[in-house]
Amino acid sequence: MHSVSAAPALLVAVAFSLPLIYLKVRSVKFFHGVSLVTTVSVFLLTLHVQHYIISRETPIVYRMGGWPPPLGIVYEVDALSALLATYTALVIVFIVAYSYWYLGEDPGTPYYYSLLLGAEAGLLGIYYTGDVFNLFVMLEVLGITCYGLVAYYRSSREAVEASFKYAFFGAIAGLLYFVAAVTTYASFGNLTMGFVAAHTRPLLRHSYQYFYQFIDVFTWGNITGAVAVIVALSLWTFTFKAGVFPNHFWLPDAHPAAPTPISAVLSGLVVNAGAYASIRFLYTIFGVYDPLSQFYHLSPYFSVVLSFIGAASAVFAPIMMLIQRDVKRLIAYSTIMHLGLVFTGFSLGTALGVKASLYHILTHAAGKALLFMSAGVAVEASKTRRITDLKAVGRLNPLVGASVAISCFSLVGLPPLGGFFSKFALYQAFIEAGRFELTAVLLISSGLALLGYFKIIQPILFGFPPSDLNTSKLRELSLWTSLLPLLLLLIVLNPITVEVLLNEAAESAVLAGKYISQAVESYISYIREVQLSPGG
Amino acid sequence: MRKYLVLASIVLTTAVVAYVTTYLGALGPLGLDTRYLAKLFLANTYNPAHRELTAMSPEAVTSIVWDFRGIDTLYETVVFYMAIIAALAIYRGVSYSNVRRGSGLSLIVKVVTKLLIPINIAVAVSIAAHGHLTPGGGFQAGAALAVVSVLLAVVYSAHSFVELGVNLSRAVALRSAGLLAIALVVFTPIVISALTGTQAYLMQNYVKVDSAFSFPAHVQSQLISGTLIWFNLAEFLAVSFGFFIIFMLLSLREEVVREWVGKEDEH
Amino acid sequence: MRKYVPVALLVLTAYIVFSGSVSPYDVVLGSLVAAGVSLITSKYVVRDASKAVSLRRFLHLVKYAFYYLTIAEFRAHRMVIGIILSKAMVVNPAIVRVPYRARNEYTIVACANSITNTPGTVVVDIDQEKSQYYVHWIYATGLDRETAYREILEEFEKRLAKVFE
Amino acid sequence: MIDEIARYVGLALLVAGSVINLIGAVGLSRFKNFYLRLHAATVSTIGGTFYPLLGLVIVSLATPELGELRFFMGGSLLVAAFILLLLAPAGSHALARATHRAKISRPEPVIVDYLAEDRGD
Amino acid sequence: MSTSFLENFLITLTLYNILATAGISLYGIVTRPSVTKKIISLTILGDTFNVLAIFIGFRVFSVPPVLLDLDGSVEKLTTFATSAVDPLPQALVLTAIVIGLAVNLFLIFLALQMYRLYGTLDSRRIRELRG
Amino acid sequence: MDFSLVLLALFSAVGLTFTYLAVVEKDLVKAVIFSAIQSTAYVAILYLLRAPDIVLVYLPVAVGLYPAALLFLIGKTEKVEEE
Amino acid sequence: MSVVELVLAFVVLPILSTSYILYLLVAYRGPTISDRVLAADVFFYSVSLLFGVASILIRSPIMSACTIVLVLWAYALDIYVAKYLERGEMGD
Repeated sequence: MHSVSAAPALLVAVAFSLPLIYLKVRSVKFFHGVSLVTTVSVFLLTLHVQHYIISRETPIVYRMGGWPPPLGIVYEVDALSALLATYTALVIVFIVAYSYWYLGEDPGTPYYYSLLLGAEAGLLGIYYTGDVFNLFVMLEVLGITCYGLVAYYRSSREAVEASFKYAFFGAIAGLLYFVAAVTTYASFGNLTMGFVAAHTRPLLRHSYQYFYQFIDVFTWGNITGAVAVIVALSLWTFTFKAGVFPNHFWLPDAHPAAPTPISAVLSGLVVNAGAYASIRFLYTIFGVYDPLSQFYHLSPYFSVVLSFIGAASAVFAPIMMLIQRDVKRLIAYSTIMHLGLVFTGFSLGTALGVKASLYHILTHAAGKALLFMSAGVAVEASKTRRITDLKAVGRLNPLVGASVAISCFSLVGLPPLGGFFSKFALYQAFIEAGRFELTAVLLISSGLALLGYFKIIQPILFGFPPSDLNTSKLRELSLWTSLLPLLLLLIVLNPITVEVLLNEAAESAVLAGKYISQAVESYISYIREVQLSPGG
Repeated sequence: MRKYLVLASIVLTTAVVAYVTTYLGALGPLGLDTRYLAKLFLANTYNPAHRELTAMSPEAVTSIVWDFRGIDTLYETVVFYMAIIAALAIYRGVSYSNVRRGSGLSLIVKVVTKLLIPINIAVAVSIAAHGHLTPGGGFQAGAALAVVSVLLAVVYSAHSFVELGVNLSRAVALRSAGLLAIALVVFTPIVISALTGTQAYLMQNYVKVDSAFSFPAHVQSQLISGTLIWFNLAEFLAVSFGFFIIFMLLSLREEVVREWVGKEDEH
Repeated sequence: MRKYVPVALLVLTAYIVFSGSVSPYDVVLGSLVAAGVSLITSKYVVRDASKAVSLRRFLHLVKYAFYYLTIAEFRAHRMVIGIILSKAMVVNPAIVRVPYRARNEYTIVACANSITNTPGTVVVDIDQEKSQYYVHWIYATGLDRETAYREILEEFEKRLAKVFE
Repeated sequence: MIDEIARYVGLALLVAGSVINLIGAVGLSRFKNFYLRLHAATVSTIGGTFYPLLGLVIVSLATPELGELRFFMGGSLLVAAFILLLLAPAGSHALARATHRAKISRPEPVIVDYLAEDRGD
Repeated sequence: MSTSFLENFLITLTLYNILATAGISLYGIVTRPSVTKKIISLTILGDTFNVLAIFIGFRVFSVPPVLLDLDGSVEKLTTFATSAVDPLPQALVLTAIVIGLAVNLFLIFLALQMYRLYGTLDSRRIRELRG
Repeated sequence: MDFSLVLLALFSAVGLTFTYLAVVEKDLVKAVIFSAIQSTAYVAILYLLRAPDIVLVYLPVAVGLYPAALLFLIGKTEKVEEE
Repeated sequence: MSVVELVLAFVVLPILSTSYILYLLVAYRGPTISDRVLAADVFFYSVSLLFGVASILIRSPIMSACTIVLVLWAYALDIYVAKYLERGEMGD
């Protein structure tokens, strides 16, 4: 199962070689080609992993360097992480195609792609890793590449300032997560997610007695006190990465300042890493929503805290959307709103809630990437980001017009599109959990957001077509190949196609039994082969 | 007012963390004993009797860094690499050739630094090449060699890099060569296993219970610990030229830099 | 060719002494490093290849090092420690001109370092055109050039000239 | 026997050196201006650090219990001591020169400052 | 093996000192206006956490995690395993230091670029200028 | 009684003091020097915690490279922090 | 404990600690930047002595490799500050 480990490593190896090639090859097209080939092959690798997981129905444990879990690092991939990783790899392929249109002959292209491939490696690593500390390293890989990409327009005041703010608070967030990881090791005595999860579930002992006699040696400190520190610090970091309410301050500056394809990556994909890591920590590792876990009694508090931060960002962000003058900034605020909805979804603690959250992550990623990319066409054509000065590109190129309209409708949640189904799933989950105040939040935020999105649709579709526009650039093939598939994806993302995947993913998040047993089994089978009493 | 609010919240947080760590014992008993996993690492770091469980290096930290938890270090190198790429992206388009000659510090400092550099290189290589035997390793050696790049920029001037023939593109090339060497060692097991149809893992060093692939641990009775020495040497190359790049960029005079910043149109 | 030898020897010695072993691995690697480093840096480090390798000069250096590390340092330390521990701390500081005769930059630097390394005298600046150091002297017994030269530099320069000049 | 004597010689160097280090520290805090402190600093670095390091080299080489590693320790400390002897004076000189040029500390009390005269200020 | 009162006191004192250092540097990060000062405080904060991480792997009367005898006998390995400090936090901190170095160096580059564009490094002035 | 514990407490107190000084100091160069001294105290702590590998990494980074890069920054930008 | 270790632990270390505190006092008090750097510099060099002493007391000679790096960077710190005071900008 080398696809798991090779996908991020391949990206990194290509990123390593790009500056070296740049010394000899000065043709910018070459770098576009290499990046496209790399991302497509990485997508195929992740697809292979996805296929394998769905057919086997158990998580894969890939032992890095062949070492069994607590000694070495494992990549543990279950349906949840495989789904997100595959989806990320898919969207990045289109973003690379769009970058070809967007960057053109920009001489900074090798650096740009080096950083972009690094960011993809970071995302895939975050989804695949089964080790608490490795997650820190991958978060930092993702972080540093994103800071660099935000500062790509180095002569723009706001880009550099936004990048500094993002990087500075990102560094603090990284340090706090480092403390959380170290505390995990200090109290649990190991860093493997599956092992830590096993320790938090004493009730599993009756059913898996055989496992527990092997892993009991890996405990050390008082885990109750430690978990408070770990969860507080790591949740701070993850909400920072996801850009939800108390830690959203960097997002409206950083996302618009980046080049448009990077805005799509940041808003559509990078924020998901925070949501994913929160789900992984709260559900799988510490099991605050798992009745078998010793922290189950904390679930009401977590429910309140998470739904509060989610609801606060879902209500606050669309209000901010209404007063924005900058189109990319408006879209960035809508990201905060959608991530807020995702957080409310998994704050419920039910399988339906997690499923709705994941569904919303998928539809939001496609919709947001498409909206940024198509609105970016208008921004490029009009040479300004002021909404009122945007030119009616939609009337010259029907694809762009359709993309803007459809992505906005999907993000609002209009019926035949993916966004409708994900919001409906969220609605169902809230009703099922009896949280009617959250349904009110959902409806209010959608209503407010509709007004906000209409501010974008209006000038791009219904403005007067300007005469001085260079239309040939609007008809390039790479624009079509990047926008059209995402457009189709938004239409295809309906319950019929993704129900199975989402169910599997949600189930694997909520029921951590298989995740734990795979990790522990991997240690036991190895140690038994060596015929050695551990520590001898 | 805001200052006192911040102060109060920080004091409160620190107090809570202090309480949790000492009275609740969240960090485990401090200073008494080590964890079981630590003993497992220590007992197996150099254990020729169990080849499936050992890294064959008496240096436990290096064996964890490059073998047991090698993937962490690989991506740590990526972070360092990406930081420099991001810095180079900020400085893209700058040419290092029109740096004018500076006067530097006094003769005494210059001559002493000139004598120091060869000794320092010897020490750094020794730290890198004994990384698997004594404390040290690739990054440590690269950081020890960084003193050369700093002193060149400070004691002589930014122009000294040009005189020495270390221009930006050469530094980038050498650093990428080191990084690609790391990537080569990382991918070798997988490639060989794919060619021969046997089982092997990414970043594998020695035989495992389900894989027969192994790098040599000894050359002529000299312990080289399989991949560790190659990783250390390659990392040494990559890191030391990484620092060269950083200080070459930092030592550029502001007039030179301002020539190209702000010329391109804003987006 | 001869100019490569001293740097290579310096690097090899540093490598072997620092590693503290003479196993084949260290000797081979050390020699490689020595060869590489001397190829790169010799043209900056060694100015005059004819003086580079000489046993006689090396023996003079050892003799000088012995004299310096025992007698000169002991005298200087005794003086400054006396001042520090005395109650009144009587000092007579001055920045004096000390002319030097050496032409080789290694001699100049070795003399300056010898002066600075003995407590009581610190080279504050060096003027290569006028061939003089400016030395901060904690207990100046005379301010003119000749006294300063005799008291501070003469002994060092006489011995170091045999090594480097 | 030789080992024993060498060890005590090294130990004597160490103890004497640490006392000199303390004296240098006292001097550093008692002297009134930067240029005088430079001399106390030299006492600390050479008498208080270089000689004890040599003593440590002797002690470690004369301790056969350390096995082969005594050469490693002795060698690395010897190189460190040598580099200290090379670098410490250059460091103090650079600092003194910079301080004099930047005029951040006047060398008062001083009977004569020829450097300031020659530089014309 | 248990620790005496004095040893316990000293260990706790060290831990509290480290935590207080973290608190002070956090205070510096939040309240100091100069960007340079913020970066200095950030480096200190990172250092503090690194020391804390090493500290949890410490044990009294121990040796570094480097095996000195290479004959590989079981007794020597057992003695080593029961007398050396924990190597894993050291490996983690090694990673964290390099990552911190990378991020801080990049922050310094960004601050330099920010000065070129804004002409100041005072965060209050920058906020005003950005509007 | 392990001798290193006393020194650990001493050096951690030194680190605390110099962190405070570095944070409140207005002159940025002085703040950098104070932070270098604090780093050296931490180097000593790490050495006493038996982490020679970390010392070899941390020392160049915190005592050498951070002050170098920060002084480069200060040299090109502002020297004093205004209150 | 052998004589060497006893002397190191009970004579050398206390004396060294006292001088460290004095150096740091100067580094705190010293009116100018140069005084502070000088005190810091001497402090660094003296810590390198602690490294040697501690590695004998811990009985692990391999730790002494750190000494040389400390000496190197203490010198480098001197040079930076000297350059900064002399020129204002570092890269010239």
